[in-house]
Amino acid sequence: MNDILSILVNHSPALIVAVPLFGAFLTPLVGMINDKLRNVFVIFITLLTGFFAVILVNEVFTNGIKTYCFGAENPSVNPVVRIFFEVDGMSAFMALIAVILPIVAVIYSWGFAKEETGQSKYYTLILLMTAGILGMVLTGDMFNFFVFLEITSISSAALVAFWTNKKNSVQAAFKYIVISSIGALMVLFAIAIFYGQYNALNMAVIANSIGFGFLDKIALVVLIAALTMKAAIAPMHMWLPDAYSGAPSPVTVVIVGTTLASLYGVFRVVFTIYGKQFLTILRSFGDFAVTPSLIIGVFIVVLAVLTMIIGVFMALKSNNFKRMIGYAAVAEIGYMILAVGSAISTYFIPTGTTTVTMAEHGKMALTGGIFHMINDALDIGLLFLVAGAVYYATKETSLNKLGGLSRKMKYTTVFFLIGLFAVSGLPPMNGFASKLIIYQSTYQVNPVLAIVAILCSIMLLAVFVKVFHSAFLGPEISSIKNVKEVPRSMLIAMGILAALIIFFGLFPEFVITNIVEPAKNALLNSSEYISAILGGV
Amino acid sequence: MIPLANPVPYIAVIGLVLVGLFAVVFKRNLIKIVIGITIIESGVNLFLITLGYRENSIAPIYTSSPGGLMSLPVPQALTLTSIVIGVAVLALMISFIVHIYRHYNTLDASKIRGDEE
Amino acid sequence: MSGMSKIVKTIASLAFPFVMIYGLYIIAHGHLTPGGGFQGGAIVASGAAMILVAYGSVWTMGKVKEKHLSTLESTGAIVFIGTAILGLLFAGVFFNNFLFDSNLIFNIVPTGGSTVGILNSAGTLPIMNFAVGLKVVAGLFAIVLVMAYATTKMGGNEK
Amino acid sequence: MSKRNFAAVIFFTIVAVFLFFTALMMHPFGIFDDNNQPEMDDRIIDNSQTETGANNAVTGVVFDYRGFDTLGEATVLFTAVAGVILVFRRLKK
Repeated sequence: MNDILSILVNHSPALIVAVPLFGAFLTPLVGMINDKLRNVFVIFITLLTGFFAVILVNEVFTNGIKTYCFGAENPSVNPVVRIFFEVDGMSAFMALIAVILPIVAVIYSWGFAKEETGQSKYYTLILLMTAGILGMVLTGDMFNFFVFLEITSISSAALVAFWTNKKNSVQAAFKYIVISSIGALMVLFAIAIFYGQYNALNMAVIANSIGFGFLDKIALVVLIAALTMKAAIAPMHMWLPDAYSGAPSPVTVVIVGTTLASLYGVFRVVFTIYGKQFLTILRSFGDFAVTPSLIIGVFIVVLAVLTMIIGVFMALKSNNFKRMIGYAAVAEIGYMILAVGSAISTYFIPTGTTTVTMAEHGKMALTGGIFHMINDALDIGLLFLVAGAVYYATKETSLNKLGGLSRKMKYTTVFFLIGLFAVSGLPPMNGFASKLIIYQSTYQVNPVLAIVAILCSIMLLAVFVKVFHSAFLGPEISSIKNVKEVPRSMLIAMGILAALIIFFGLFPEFVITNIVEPAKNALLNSSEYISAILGGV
Repeated sequence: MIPLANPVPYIAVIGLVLVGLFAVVFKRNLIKIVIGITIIESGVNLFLITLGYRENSIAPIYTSSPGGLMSLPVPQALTLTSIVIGVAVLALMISFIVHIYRHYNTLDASKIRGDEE
Repeated sequence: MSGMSKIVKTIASLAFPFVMIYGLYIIAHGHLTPGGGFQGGAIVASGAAMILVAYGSVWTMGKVKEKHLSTLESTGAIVFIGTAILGLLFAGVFFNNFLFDSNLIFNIVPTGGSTVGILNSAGTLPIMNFAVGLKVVAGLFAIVLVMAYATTKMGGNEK
Repeated sequence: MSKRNFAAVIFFTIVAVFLFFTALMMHPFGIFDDNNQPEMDDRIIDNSQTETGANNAVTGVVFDYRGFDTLGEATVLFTAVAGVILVFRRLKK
């Protein structure tokens, strides 16, 4: 028994991607036999993926970075010719997010998509999307990252257009695939530059030999531009509310994962690949040294503030339930990169020019930012599932046509309240835990940032209180008189997310020490990432 | 010192990318935007293949090869992958365009807006 | 599209076997000469697309259902990933070339340098080539067929 | 409208200039000098016959050394086919 388990642990990086892929290839065949069997099969596949993710994450958090080479037991490492998966704390953290969301989405879809045609392809694409996200976050090879990026963007674009009879869905899907294919081509361009210079595709090898010449700067700019485009950071955030609101709700939940995976790509590029170059002093004015980390950090912070403000104001203006949550999702992404940007600009400063406390604040900001990633996935996911439930029951998403739902849909109302508290950062929910850390640490970096962040949170609260008031309270609207509570599977899916939200809110310390801290340490320690491949561990 | 030895292939690559980018940024017809993306993709593929060339080399295939230096195989493999990915993206984009035309009766990007309801 | 003239139909059906054989040759010799599963698959699929253009999508849809193509494609993909998983079972590493150096099929190791090339070599590579070829044929043809059929059936403006 | 066009022209020009300099800074076309040897590719060329059994080094790379990429690529095609069939499906049962 122990033998089998250790074999599974050893091969978990490969199996965690192979299982959803295999399931996706098999789903159309199973779907020809029986619909119910197919649904059970898909849920089984997602749960199996979750199982592998758990044993992999457990292994990584106890024994450090795990590498897996495809195709050979004793691969040559000098030079690296084969594809490696390299799972460090950050990848493991992202893998956890990437397996929770599809499980919820698939359970929810059982009830939600019952009436639709083309369900086999729908489930196939959800599984492919899962595999793509997992591949993106686990891989240690640049080109492999590009391939999985394309898998996620193609499958999510196809699913955004699931309701082809709706104008909004189709045009959102087109916008989304244009943005993501241009982004992917930019990533490929940067990969070609790396390949031409270092004759390597492995991230650790590139990170080891990277300099900071003109071509490296171009590659950095291209990579950051491409991945921020895919992560919906302002000014390229416009596709996100469209795509999020156009897609069926369970699909949106998984697309949140793809957005976070692109954000992970930004972190991987900035922290790991260019990590060695952070402290090169480009120019110094007396005591003050300009380093790449400072420039990148300030740049990201500016984008973050822009993203938050745009997201919140557009959410205030909007009058559609799902679009509103979409804009709130944009604002939430702003919080994450605000924290990470301030971490980059303060933590990596050459010794002598800074105090130790500043670096500590940077570290804390990074903790908050990473913790907020998983919280954002859960909060926004829950809100979208609630919006999907409302749509399922009433066939409406416009707030003008909704009202008095709280009497008919008790459970959904409770879940909405939980999501509302979480997304606007009120205690006892998880959003409070991570946002508090972000406020505290960014206040030390620059008080203005913290004030903007708090104001945005308050406005988010206002936005969702408005939704609560107009959709769930108030008089019943005659057109939606005979509304019923949604099917049980949808309630279970929302319940899973709500339970996780409350758990994370009640025991933030537990989550931070067990999941977030390893991820943060992995990001800050790029030399470990390099030596796991090159240095014989 | 900028190494100026024969950058013509790279300049051709940049030319292709810029032509594609021009179409994407300035054209309004959706089909033209898609054509632009395809041209950018060809540019990037050409970039990869260009990186794999070695002077006086033969194709990296041993079957009845005359012997001698071989050009680099990895960029060719990468290009192959990227071409197939390009086909896949193109197919999906075209099918979206078919649906967009059914809904809006136009392909002008400035007239295609989602409703804000 | 209700198909083209009789001349086009005749020529297309005459040319189709040759295109098919050429594509199969490209797939089968993928590990020896330029080409492989993708390229050969694309050739066969374009031959099938030629038939589609000549006879029209409605006729073709009557002969080949997209369900069958979907099954075929899934089969190709499963064979491909299955070969990779067999590598895990037999040799202990995902994607291992386990047939190479074994005493089964495709097991001849060429001596280094310029050789004539032996078809029975390269381990799992020919199997993967065929799997990918099957997948590409079914996939590309399914895309073309579905698009052609949908646009003829529903016309331009119908919602 | 013209303001937007103006911004686009500026953006396009900046990109063009930077890309042009990128082209000039790449290593010389087709020439690999001593400190710029393609180690990874040379290793593949030298060993692909004995390690994979394939005479065609490119196929060796595609299906053996970088076989996982090819799985991803096949998956991309599978995804696109599934997407196209999904988009053109009948909406009513």
